[in-house]
Amino acid sequence: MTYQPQSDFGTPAATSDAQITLTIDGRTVTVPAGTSVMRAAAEQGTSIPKLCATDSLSAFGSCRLCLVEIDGRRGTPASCTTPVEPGMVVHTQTPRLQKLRKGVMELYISDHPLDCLTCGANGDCELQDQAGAVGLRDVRYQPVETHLGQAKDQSNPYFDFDPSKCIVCSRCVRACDEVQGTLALTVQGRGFGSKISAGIASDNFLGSECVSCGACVQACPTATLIEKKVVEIGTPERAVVTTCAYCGVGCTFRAEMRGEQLVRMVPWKEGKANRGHSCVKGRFAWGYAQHQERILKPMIRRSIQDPWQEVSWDDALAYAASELKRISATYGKQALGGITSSRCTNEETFLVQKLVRAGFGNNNVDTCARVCHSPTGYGLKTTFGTSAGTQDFDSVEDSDVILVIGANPTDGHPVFASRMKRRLRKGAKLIVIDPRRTDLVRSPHIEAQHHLALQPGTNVAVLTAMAHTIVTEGLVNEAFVKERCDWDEYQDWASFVSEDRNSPEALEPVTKVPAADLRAAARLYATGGNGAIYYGLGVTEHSQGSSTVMAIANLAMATGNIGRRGVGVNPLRGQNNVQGACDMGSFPHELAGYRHISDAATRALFEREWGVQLESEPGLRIPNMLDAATDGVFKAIYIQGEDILQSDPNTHHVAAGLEAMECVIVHDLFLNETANYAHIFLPGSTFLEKNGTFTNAERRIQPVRKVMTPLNGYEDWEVTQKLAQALGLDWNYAHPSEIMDEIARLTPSFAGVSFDRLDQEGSLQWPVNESAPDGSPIMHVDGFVRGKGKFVVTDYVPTDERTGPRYPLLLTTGRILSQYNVGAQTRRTDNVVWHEEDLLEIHPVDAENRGIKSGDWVRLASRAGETTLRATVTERVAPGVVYTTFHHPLTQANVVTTDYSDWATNCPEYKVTAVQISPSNGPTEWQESYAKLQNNARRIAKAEAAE
Amino acid sequence: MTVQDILDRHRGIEGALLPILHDVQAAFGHVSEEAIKTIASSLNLTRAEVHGVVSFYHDFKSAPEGRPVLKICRAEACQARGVDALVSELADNGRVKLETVYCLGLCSVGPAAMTGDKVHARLDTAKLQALVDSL
Amino acid sequence: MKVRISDDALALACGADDVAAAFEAAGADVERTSSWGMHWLEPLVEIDGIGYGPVAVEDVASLVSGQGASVSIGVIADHPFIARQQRLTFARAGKTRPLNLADYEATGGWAGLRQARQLGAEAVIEALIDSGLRGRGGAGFPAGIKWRTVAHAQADQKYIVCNADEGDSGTFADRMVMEGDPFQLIEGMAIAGFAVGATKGYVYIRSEYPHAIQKMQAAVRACAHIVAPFDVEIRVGAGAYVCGEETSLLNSLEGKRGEVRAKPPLPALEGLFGKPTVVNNVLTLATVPWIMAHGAQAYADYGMGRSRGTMPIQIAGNVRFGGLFETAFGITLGELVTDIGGGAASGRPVRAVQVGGPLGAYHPPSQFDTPFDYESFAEIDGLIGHGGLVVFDDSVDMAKQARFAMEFCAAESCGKCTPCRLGSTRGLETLDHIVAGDNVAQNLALVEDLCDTMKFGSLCALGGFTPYPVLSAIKHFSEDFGER
Amino acid sequence: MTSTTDNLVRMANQIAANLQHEPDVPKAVAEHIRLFWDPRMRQLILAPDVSGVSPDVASALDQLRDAS
Repeated sequence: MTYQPQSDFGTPAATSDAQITLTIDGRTVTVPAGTSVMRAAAEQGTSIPKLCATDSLSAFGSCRLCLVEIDGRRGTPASCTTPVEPGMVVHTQTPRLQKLRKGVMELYISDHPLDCLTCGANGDCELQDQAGAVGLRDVRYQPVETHLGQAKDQSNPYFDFDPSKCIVCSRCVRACDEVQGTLALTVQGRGFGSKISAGIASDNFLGSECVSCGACVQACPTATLIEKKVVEIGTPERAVVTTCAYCGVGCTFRAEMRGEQLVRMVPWKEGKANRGHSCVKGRFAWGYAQHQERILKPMIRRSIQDPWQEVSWDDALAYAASELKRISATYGKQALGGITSSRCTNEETFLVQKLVRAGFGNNNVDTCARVCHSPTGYGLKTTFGTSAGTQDFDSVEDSDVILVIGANPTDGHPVFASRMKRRLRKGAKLIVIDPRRTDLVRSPHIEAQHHLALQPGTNVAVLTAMAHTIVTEGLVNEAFVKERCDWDEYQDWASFVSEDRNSPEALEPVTKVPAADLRAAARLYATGGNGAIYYGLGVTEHSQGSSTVMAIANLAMATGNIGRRGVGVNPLRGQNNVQGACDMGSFPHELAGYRHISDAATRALFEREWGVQLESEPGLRIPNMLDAATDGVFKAIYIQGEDILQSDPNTHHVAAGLEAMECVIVHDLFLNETANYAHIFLPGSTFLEKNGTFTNAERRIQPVRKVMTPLNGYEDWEVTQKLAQALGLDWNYAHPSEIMDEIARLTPSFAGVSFDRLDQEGSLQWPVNESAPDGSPIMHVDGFVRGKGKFVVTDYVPTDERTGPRYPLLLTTGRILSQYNVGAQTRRTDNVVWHEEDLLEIHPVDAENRGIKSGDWVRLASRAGETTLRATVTERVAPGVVYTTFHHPLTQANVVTTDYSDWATNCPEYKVTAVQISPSNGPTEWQESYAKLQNNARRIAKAEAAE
Repeated sequence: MTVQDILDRHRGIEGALLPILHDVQAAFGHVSEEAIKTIASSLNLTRAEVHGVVSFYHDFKSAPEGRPVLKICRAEACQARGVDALVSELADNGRVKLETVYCLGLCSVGPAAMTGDKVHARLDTAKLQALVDSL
Repeated sequence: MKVRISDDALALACGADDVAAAFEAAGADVERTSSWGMHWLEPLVEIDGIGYGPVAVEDVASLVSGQGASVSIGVIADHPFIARQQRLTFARAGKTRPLNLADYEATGGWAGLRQARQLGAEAVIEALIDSGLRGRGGAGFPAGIKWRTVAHAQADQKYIVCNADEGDSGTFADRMVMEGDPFQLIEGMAIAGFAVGATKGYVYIRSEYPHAIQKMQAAVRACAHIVAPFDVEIRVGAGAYVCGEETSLLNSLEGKRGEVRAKPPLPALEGLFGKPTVVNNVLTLATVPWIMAHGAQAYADYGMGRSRGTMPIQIAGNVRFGGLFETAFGITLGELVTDIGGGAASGRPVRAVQVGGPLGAYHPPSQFDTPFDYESFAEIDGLIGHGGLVVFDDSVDMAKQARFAMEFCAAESCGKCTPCRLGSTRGLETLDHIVAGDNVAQNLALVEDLCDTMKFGSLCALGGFTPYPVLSAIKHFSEDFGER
Repeated sequence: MTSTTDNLVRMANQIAANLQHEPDVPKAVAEHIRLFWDPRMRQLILAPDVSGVSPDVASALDQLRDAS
């Protein structure tokens, strides 16, 4: 198979409903009004030569290759910048045009190295293609001045910039501006001296404002911006479309391969979540998949003091099964449990929960959503009836007011952030509610109308005060509420929020948000047109996480901002498959499709399919499993793709729980921190090595396709199946599509989903069933899933975690663009050049009081524990608030977080910890002893040669 | 006068970048990279954008010019009146920076030149030399 | 004794300030006025209606004592150079103090604005269309049609932008308006704003015109109360010829790189900051008050064919009587160069005249019978552009001029489109090869192909019109390009 | 009482605090515990020696005892 680049229509599709018919080269074509002549021609099958045009960018008209002749018009207009008109008669191939195009190309080539054969882009170069297309055969100029021989900029770890090959088409600059919205590139100088510059003259790519999203590399038509891997390996020869395994945006990529070697990940233009865009993680940070620290052979050890022993798959699985059986027999079946992974596919997740419910015989299954978005499930199910966001990502293009609360999309959901920023640059208004001055508050060409820099932990108070303003100032959309919601519940809620104690003024001492600002923000949201709310873990990871979600839902209902494009309540999901893991029945109290375990009819459905009797009582949640373990009644756990030691709060508590267990089975890519306490290690497979589906934040089910053979031998679902078989279960799935068929049979919202349909349609947004055969981009269109929308009174209940003389500051945590969660993947890529350690952000006043300067080591201590890291002094955080990320295990930010949690779901209160900061000389005692433990736990005795 | 003073003076006007850059160039004789960063952050632009603008326009210099500057019009009307010969005859020891400009709007009385805001016309060899020597 | 001396930049460059100071020192009452436009006479001194020029400081004593006959030109208004003109746009030239509101009022100032306000916006636009006024910046697009497009566009904000980036060599009419009659320009802008519904206007002046900038800033302050609610702001270019192109001018005003924008969208619909915008040249806007005050027909009565009204022609270069000559369209090139301009200042034969600035063609004396109007010049592969004439005598090397055209394009290209960005440099290199006698015939053919690419391939007139001077030089003066 | 039970008491009190606006707070608390707590957790908090629960939780626990 030869390599085929993605098709390119030259200019973006027009969206007009009006259709225009014209004639191009004697053939008629009908396209939407606003379409360019170039695109109309392309849609009809005529490719007009072009270099500066690409359909991800608005027409620019600079290369002058795409000139055409139009009857009745003077000159030779550029087809990319000329919109179609009714009855237009266009000629794209005339002797005059051929001569002009050749003339332009002759100029290009007079300033281009003639090294095609040794060029990294040979065979994948638009300049090369177009030179052929216009029939250029010789260059008559004897150039004196050229741009050849300039030094390359190789500073970026993933791509090179070779100015000698640049044709100054500005596609990179425009991609950075229009697609990514970082505007890190420019054209420097003018005329013949024009050249692309990252940042100012003294910058290189790495030192510039570039965030390495790859949009410029993607846009470059030559080898000027080229992936280092392409230079190293050569151009790809085949491509497989798959879904990114980083965040909840769910970008579609083409994994471009040469043999079994991945050459590059290229964002797929048809991907409905990313629309051809990418970020530094998905685009470039996949090197972990081949990292030398990946564990490829199963390993066991009798005790966690022992070194690991490599064994065969059969031996490992037999040992695991015998241990699980022994423990079940000794302590009772309630002593077993499992954790599904939001990193794994729907099918794999479904199997793990099935293993626990049908194999272990209990409901002790939970998932990492417990520690991130479990309040979303609870809150949105209670108010709207569905545990998911209401919109597709496209919806943001119709928003007039965007309210971002407790989310930092620029870092956490970069590709969606780019789409949001594009809308903001076009004029949508922005409200940011966040204790930290995130990038969104003010970044080039974007400035929030309101930044409510609240005191961490007071989300509910702020939202209630907003509701107070909306209700008492008469801004409620009563028609919507009367038609769509329970009116009595609304009135209860309205009278509650109207109470004086809930006014912005009354709550100002608590929230620290100036009342006038808060009122203005509320008015803007209520009256500014389509209002959309996007939120993240800054909402959920609080003691009132669920209440905050419901308070958000209340606001949306009260203002009628639900049920159409441009509005809605949109959780920005952290991991690639958080939505899917929740959908698949990973929570201990519910089966796939959010049906409570106590519901006999639902249980019966599963029991029939699985041929077992199911427990009707909820099982244990992760923190309760750990409690039970410390109490000596929970003894064995199967953890697929989650590193609870690093990711879960109060590390000491997690460690104690794990240490108390007799059989910890970790199924992962690397010896993670949890594996320090494991007895059995089952090597996992990467998303590149498996088939299945992920479900992103917009409920979009997307295919994950195997692009290479699993290095460890098996896809993760196969390992789970083998474990089940070892336990005596009669599982015989031949392919993940069969698992999805079972999911579809058992889950009404997935009834219409199958691998065949996904292959044909690319993706489907659940619910997909009889009432929504094509899926559901927008939910609650005509009515709420639960019937009437439910207003829930959300009283502000302060967290028990309080500052005091010993711990006077509030710590809040988050993540950064280049690193991902516990960093297991990104730390094993060149992304470390952007963030090699976790830093503590502290306000200048607080730093000054403590004699702390940027770069100093500081001790970060809470009631739960302490750690050390380096400080950076910044006004991004307010006085009294400090911030850090949790990407590095040796910092272990979660040593200091507490086990306070959301009242409804036990989602940990990561975002509020009372701490003290003091100067420090080096690691804490705990960090030192942990480093030792880690070293010990990574000793591996190689398998016998015979194995 | 600091860059910040200049920024404050232009706060709130639309399309403020060129007026700001003119003032910075006038105050400091060039637009430094530090100034670019300050301006970018104040106008909520990227430093790349400001750099692109600064480098586009010939009036903005990246480094200060220590020497006195004489701008000589070398456009057609002054060519027709012999400016090329005039310049080639000029005894120039490099003490004065000779800059080419294209047209000062004095096309009927060329060759013409400008020093600061002062314009000079009907230059001949002697007058031009005198002008250079006076700087 | 009342003495009137111009304070426009050209007069100053010729020493007017020193002369004025000398008069003052001698006790004369000196009044600084605009320039009559007879540049060979600057500094021109007017004493009781009689002109003297050029006046040097040494002449002042004798003039004060009433013995300046040696430099007397008689009654200025009767001078043939003035008497032959039809001055509408330059009616006040030489007669008023540029920043004196009383002088402006007294000479019919603000009558056009009053009339426009009385007529109403629609009627103003109709009148402008009827007058036949075409954009004087070079493109020659009917001004009234542009205004109508902007007037009909729906937007919360519209703009009037005056293009005062007069960069063509051989032109200075815009400068003379701004320095000599700034209120007239502001009045024209205010009328435009009234007609299309814009309350904000910008004048974009090139930085090479410091005197025009100062005068316009002062004038804007002085008449703000008269043109209100219309508000005018002066902005200064930064050394980029290409910013005379309207879309790059808009980018520059927005604080961006002065790169040319592709059209559509037209600036009339999506112009400054994306809003509907009238972009007109200084002369266009400065002519509007006269049309409003005297009626569309009175203006349309001047001119020929589709070129209606008068054109302020600028006679420059190697010419005896250089200056500003406003006349109805239709006068021949030969009349302008020989009769009015008096031939080459050097006294040698005229060999070539470049009309329309650096992007205009070089015309040999054999084309001197061409009438000065848009269409006639288009027919001979030329353009009148902004109305500038640069006269060369027979010492000119036309290969050098052709090369300069490419060099100028290379120096001033914005760099956006390929034909201009790369073509101009390749063009000057190839012309160098030709001059060096290297493959002359093939290289001349290559230059012609390149010119074709630039002419039809370029995004704007800078690259698109550079072939005019190059090809006309090759065509009419082939003997300068070596052996074929 | 174990540390686990302390934790459960804190959780139950927190649930009650957040359900204050329910028409019948003890009933709502009991329902929440029934739906989301595993049997062992319920059993621990229903133990006779448990102290520190708020009045609403106390009556919720009574309701749970009655139901089982």
